[in-house]
Amino acid sequence: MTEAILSIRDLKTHFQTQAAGFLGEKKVIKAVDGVSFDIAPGEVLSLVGESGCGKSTVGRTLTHLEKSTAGQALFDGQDILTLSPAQFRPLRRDIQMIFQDPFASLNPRLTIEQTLGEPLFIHGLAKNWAEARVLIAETLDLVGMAPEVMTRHPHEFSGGQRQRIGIARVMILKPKLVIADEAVSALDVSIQAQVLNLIKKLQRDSGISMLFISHDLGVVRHISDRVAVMYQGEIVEMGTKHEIFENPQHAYTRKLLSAIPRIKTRQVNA
Amino acid sequence: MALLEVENLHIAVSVGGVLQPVVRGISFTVDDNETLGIVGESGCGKSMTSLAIMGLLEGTPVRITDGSIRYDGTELLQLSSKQRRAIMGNRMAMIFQEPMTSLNPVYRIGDQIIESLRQHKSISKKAARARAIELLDLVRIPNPSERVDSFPHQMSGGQRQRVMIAMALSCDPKLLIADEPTTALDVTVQKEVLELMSDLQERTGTAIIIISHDLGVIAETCDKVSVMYRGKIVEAGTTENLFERLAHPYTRGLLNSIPVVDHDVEWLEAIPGRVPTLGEELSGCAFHPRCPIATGLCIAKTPGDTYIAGNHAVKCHYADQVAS
Amino acid sequence: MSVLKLMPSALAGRKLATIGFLWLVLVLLAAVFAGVIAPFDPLELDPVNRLAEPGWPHLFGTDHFGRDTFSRALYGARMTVIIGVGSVVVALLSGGLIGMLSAYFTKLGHFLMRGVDVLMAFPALLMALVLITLLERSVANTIIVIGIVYATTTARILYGMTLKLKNEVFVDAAVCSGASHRSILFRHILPNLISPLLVQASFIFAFAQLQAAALDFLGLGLPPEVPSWGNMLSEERIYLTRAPWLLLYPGLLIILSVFSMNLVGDALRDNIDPRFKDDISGV
Amino acid sequence: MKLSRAIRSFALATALTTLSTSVWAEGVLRYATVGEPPSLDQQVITSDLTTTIAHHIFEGLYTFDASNAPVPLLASGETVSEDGKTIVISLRQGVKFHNGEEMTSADVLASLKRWGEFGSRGSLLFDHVESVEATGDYEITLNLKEPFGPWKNLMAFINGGPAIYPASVMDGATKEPISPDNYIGTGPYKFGSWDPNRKIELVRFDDYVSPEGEADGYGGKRVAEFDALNFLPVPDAGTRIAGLRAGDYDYAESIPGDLYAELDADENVTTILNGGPIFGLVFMNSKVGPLKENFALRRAIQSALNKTPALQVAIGPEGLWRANGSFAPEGNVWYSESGTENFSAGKTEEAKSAAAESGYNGEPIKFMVSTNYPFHYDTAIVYTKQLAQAGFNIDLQVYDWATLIEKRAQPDQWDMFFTHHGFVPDPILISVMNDTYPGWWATPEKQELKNRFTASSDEAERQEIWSEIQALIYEQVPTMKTGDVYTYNIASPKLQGMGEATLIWPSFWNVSK
Amino acid sequence: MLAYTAKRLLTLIPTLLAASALVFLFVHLIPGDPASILLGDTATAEEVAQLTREMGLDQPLWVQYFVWLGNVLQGDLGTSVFFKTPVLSVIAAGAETSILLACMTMVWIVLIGVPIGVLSATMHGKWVDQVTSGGAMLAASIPTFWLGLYLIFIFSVGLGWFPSSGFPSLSDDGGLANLRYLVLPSLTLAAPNAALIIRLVRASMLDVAREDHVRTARAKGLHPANVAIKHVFRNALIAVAAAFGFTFAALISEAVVTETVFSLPGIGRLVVQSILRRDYPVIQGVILVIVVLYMVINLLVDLAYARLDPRVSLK
Repeated sequence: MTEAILSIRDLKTHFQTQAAGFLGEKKVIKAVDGVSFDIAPGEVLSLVGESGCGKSTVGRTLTHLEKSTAGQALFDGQDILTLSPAQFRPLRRDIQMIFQDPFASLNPRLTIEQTLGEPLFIHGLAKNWAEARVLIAETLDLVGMAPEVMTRHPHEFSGGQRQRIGIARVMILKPKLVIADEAVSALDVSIQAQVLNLIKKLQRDSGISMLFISHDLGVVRHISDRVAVMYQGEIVEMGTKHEIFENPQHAYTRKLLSAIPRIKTRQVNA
Repeated sequence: MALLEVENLHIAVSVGGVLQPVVRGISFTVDDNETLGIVGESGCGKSMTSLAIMGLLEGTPVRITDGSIRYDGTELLQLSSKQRRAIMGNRMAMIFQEPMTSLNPVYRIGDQIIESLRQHKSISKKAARARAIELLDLVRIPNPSERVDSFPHQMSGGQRQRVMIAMALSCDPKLLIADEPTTALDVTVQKEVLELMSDLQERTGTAIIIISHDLGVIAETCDKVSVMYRGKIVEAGTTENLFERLAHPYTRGLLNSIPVVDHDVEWLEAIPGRVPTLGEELSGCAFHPRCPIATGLCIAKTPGDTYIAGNHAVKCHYADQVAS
Repeated sequence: MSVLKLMPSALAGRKLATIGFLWLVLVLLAAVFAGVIAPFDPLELDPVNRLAEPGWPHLFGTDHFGRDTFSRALYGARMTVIIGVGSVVVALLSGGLIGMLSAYFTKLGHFLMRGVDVLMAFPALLMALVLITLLERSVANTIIVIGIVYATTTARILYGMTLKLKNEVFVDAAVCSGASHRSILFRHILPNLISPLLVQASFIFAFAQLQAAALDFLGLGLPPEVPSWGNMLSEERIYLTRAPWLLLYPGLLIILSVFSMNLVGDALRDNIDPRFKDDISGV
Repeated sequence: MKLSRAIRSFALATALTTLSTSVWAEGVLRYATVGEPPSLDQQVITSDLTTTIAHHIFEGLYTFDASNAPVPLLASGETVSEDGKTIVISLRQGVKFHNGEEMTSADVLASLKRWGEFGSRGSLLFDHVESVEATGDYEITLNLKEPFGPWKNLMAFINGGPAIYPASVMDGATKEPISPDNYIGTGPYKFGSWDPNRKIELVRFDDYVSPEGEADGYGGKRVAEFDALNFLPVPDAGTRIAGLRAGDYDYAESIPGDLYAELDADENVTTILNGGPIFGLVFMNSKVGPLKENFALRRAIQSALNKTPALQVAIGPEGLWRANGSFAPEGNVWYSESGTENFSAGKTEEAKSAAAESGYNGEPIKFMVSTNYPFHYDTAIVYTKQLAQAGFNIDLQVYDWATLIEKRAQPDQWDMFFTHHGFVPDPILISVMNDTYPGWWATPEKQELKNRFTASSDEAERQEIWSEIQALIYEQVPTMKTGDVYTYNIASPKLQGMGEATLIWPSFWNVSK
Repeated sequence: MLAYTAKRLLTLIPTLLAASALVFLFVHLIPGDPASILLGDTATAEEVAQLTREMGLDQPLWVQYFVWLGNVLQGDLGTSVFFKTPVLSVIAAGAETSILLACMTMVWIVLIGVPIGVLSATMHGKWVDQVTSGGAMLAASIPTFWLGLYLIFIFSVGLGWFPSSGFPSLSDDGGLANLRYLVLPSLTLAAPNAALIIRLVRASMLDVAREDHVRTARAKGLHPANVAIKHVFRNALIAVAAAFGFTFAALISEAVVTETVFSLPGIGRLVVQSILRRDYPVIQGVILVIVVLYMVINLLVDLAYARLDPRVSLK
């Protein structure tokens, strides 16, 4: 295996619940409790598991949306967990995140142009709006949208379109690593397929590494190179897609796989 | 005569004083001991249909504009609200999508089951409580005599959905409507709940309508399937027949869109375009803008039912082509 | 932009609220053009014509100084607007900033919000009385005192609203884009607060009028020589039987204006992002 | 059926309430006051409200009859030596304090001593007293430094005056008012309770020993007819009136003049005028500021004012005020017209030029007024208008009373302030005569006249000197009188024995209902 | 629950300390002093200074504060400058009126506000709802003193149904019947507050009515009235309970205006009068007591939450 672009060792993220009053007792929730994995350049690793298993927290910790409690996360050889917010900011260009809910992840008060332009200016990829618009138009084209949509607000788009815009916001920075947190879960099946295809295509074309977080085993099988199954804050099984889906070792993985309802039908798309 | 007969049902929602059609004339029947699955994407009108059958549209901006719903031969749409309430929760019961919020958080679950029981049966409090414990046991809640005094927030989502089922079954209904009963649950829990429902059906012979967006859930649990698109049933038949020969381009596209766990697919065959919005007017077959085989005929003419095999009905001008 | 768009859609189909809005426009016009419309100098004394009944030329009669009540009422509209706008500005600026910063910077917020808690514990009107006695009666001080009273509730409300917004996914997305604190606060969070703030402002405006009138009544509000509706009521209240019009007109003006503002606020609230409905106090 | 039961219980409740109203209201006088007095200690507190309540509890050696002449109360008589420097006062025997002890010269001596040292008006007399001693169980002797005319008036004026307390209460008493458990006097009513904010209750003193003779003013026989007097603070004038009309009070004080005609015509209300008028005073600062020694400027200000419109606005009906420049009302022995031609000139133009001549060039003149008394404020508003018309730059500063009192003690804070003065039977009691009163008027001309005025005990001579002082006041203008105001109170017509008018403070002995 | 209460009470201490220091500072910064007010118009500066010294008011402010604080910690709020009696008893005298007035007002609010609010919510959108919620908003827009003046004019002077002003203690002659003195003031106070409760009950019920569990209740075939009361109102009560608590606390302090109009010997007017006569210990005492009351009510509201809403656990 080639040198990993991201290498996680024994990552722990614990939360303290704030009880009422300053004398209230605090409770610790071990959302992520000792997780290790590597992602190679151009590889898609999926984190799969049921709600509350801590898979989303892993992604949020890696983007500094949550604070890690312990462990190491080497990105390009640098431990990103110990960086201050200011030190981490330039790295955000390389580590981008796609969020689950396309309705909530776009600021309703900003136009598409403003939303997509903001990261360009923050990271100095455009000096003025003329430059920015060229890049925005290119990226919109990449996700299959016309450049005319730039002046519109998010509420004028359907869920699928919004998720495309969300993906555009990520792709416009040409990141090295994308963390996709339930990126297609909120979409209707017919739209989900479009977006999944788009993500897969973009990933292939630009060789981006991806951490794909999902509860949907079908989606995971479709997009991943390797799969890690999480249960109660820990990875219980990790392997290539085929190892996991065709020869699961861990009892929990088997239970998961057997729980999925199947459709007995002719192979319509074969 | 089937237990439930829905005929030419039209439902519209009032938006700023204007009625926008949501369900555009659907018909189906359900019989004792039978499970009907209604499947479709968001906005297709499947939930409205379930609320209309149950009689829960009162006080909402949604109106039934035409059609008939007959339960055991009785026309429900002509009953007084008092007569309607005598059926609701009694001979006909419903469980909902959100087990987290569908139970009243301030009452113990036992009391909520007892309330349902005593609403329709003259039964002492003590007997009702005993029955509630029995029901909890039936839906496989461990320690039912203790859990009967739990509050909803003290239970997991799966357990709450079981409580909902227990409550729905409390008066031995002949029809159970389950609106997205497992959507909010994890797959492992979903499996248990679905198994529970079919076990209970075997025991009681209740007719069940399951509403879901998940083709897999429907395929695995139902005897009959109706596929809805934009307020119409575009394809209906027994599960066996229907999945044997998918005859509507929409159903076919839907199935192809789903990534499966059992084998690899390089690229998903997605349905292009998007689900039409509420107010959008479309002529002919509503699916034509997204349909790979649409022709001028599809734009011009609304397709009627084409029967493929037995009860397998399809609303597509080219159903025979698609099916073969 | 969104503010201006809000009004017509909020008023659509609400007759009472529309009448209320028109009344407020009238009050605003009276406030702006009081100097032009008023037939008399509101401060001009005329002992000979004191306590004159409503009629010509004194439409609303005269008070015990012989001052023209109609002219004073027009200038009172000006005070109404000044007090209302002033209190809203003080409350929203101070309370709003505290609430927003507290929610965003949790450590600072823990400290600041405890301070707000302390202030909340104080009985509002009594505190206003102590403060106004301390600061002396003036228009500015009345505004400050009323503004502070509502600043605490505004801080609480904005604290809650900002906390909700802070947990919105689009804020996470902005953080992931590398946006700075300032940009997140003022570019991503604040614009989403504008319409709930507008609703809150309308309620503060309405209740500030009642608070100001109460302070005037207790003799601890605006300086007595200032023609405000509250002062007019307060100064002439013993004439309830002798010259009933002196109480009736300013009283009705206050009620109408507060009622109108409440109606408009209510209409706005019904039109606002449901996320914030519970937060806005209406008090 | 349910309804009828509701009606029955409502009727029962109504019956109960009406029943209880009549029971408790019978022997009690309910007096609505403007507020609460600072204390009932008569010696140190000069508030009118204090006296209104406290002169039912405490008595002095002398009091005033209906003609405002001093007559004995606790004294039985006195002898004054030829040179006028030794006064021997004999006391009535058998007079009981409310604590049951008999009043003797020891009590009187202790009371006079405390009053002389700490009493509000004590120094006015005791500056002239060499010594005071008890010369017998029922005899007290005053040795004066020089003959001092107003001694008896000062002894009779109970407001801030020498009320007689038991010696035990006076022991250690200072400037600080005595506490309520020491409210022990000799009056027809004794102190009952002070329920803060709610009421002060006086109850009949059954062992009261009344002076002899027909009731005459405050003099003569005193009989406590009520079981109790309740003084209830009702600060809002409208509420006082409404309460009296609704039958909740028997007597309400300080009623706005504008309502006089309406109330006088109301047969459910009796109006009672106060005999002695009060008057507003605008003091000028003799210590600091533009008015300090510029008497010409002061006179210019004085001549700019027309007092009548202010009285019309502040008081209302004609009968309740007089544009009277004399410091004593017409008919009073101290009435004098000297200097009063300048009282209310209202000469705007002359004032303007006079001010210019005096060197005034428009510097601001700070004029302080309080809103606690509506007539102060109303008058000040009119004056400010008039002065502005005459070219004066008046900076009207409106405060609450407590702030004004503090500010006026600081000479650099003000140039003029507004206050009012109660009726006094002797001009020596007028505040402007006090050199240390804010304004600090103490010119040599005043000193000279004041010394002559106090030294004389000849009534005619004193009246003559007073009229010279009044002329000097109009010339140096340490203060400007605003005119006489006849305040009035209202009472329930059920009250018997109130008389037509009040002498100075309302009194409720010999009154019943 | 007990442990929680104790803990909560402990957390009050810093708040109280901050509040007391703030009050002390504000009150003493007000111009004017009690000595000159006591002595009146004729007093000289020397006399005022002398009395100020005798009352200990010439000490540096911080010394006075710590002396006062020390006494407060021993349960002694000091002595009223004006009444010469312990501040605590002065407050207690006012508290009777204030608490009775607040209680009676709460009775009106509950009797009038809650049923109308429920009615308004269940008739949502119908004319009954429009009239009641419009009426409620109108009632909340009336200045209380204006309403009070007219109520006295109509019901006391005109009709003679109720006394106009004042309030003899319940321990005075008349006993419980003295409560009739509070009828008009409590109605005056109730008007705007009941209006707010109506709006709150209505809004909370409409919110709850949208919740999923209400649909469940309706699906059981329950009678709409049963759904409205047992499921909607019961849950809406959680939001309304807090409003009851804080309204009660506010009624005690915010009744100043009403107490002035009706000359009630309550705490609000006591503060206004004490401010006017600069009776520092009383002002400090009252505000401190009200702050404590507010916090206790805050605590009670939280305890009520725990009773009304099983999801809330107190630890």
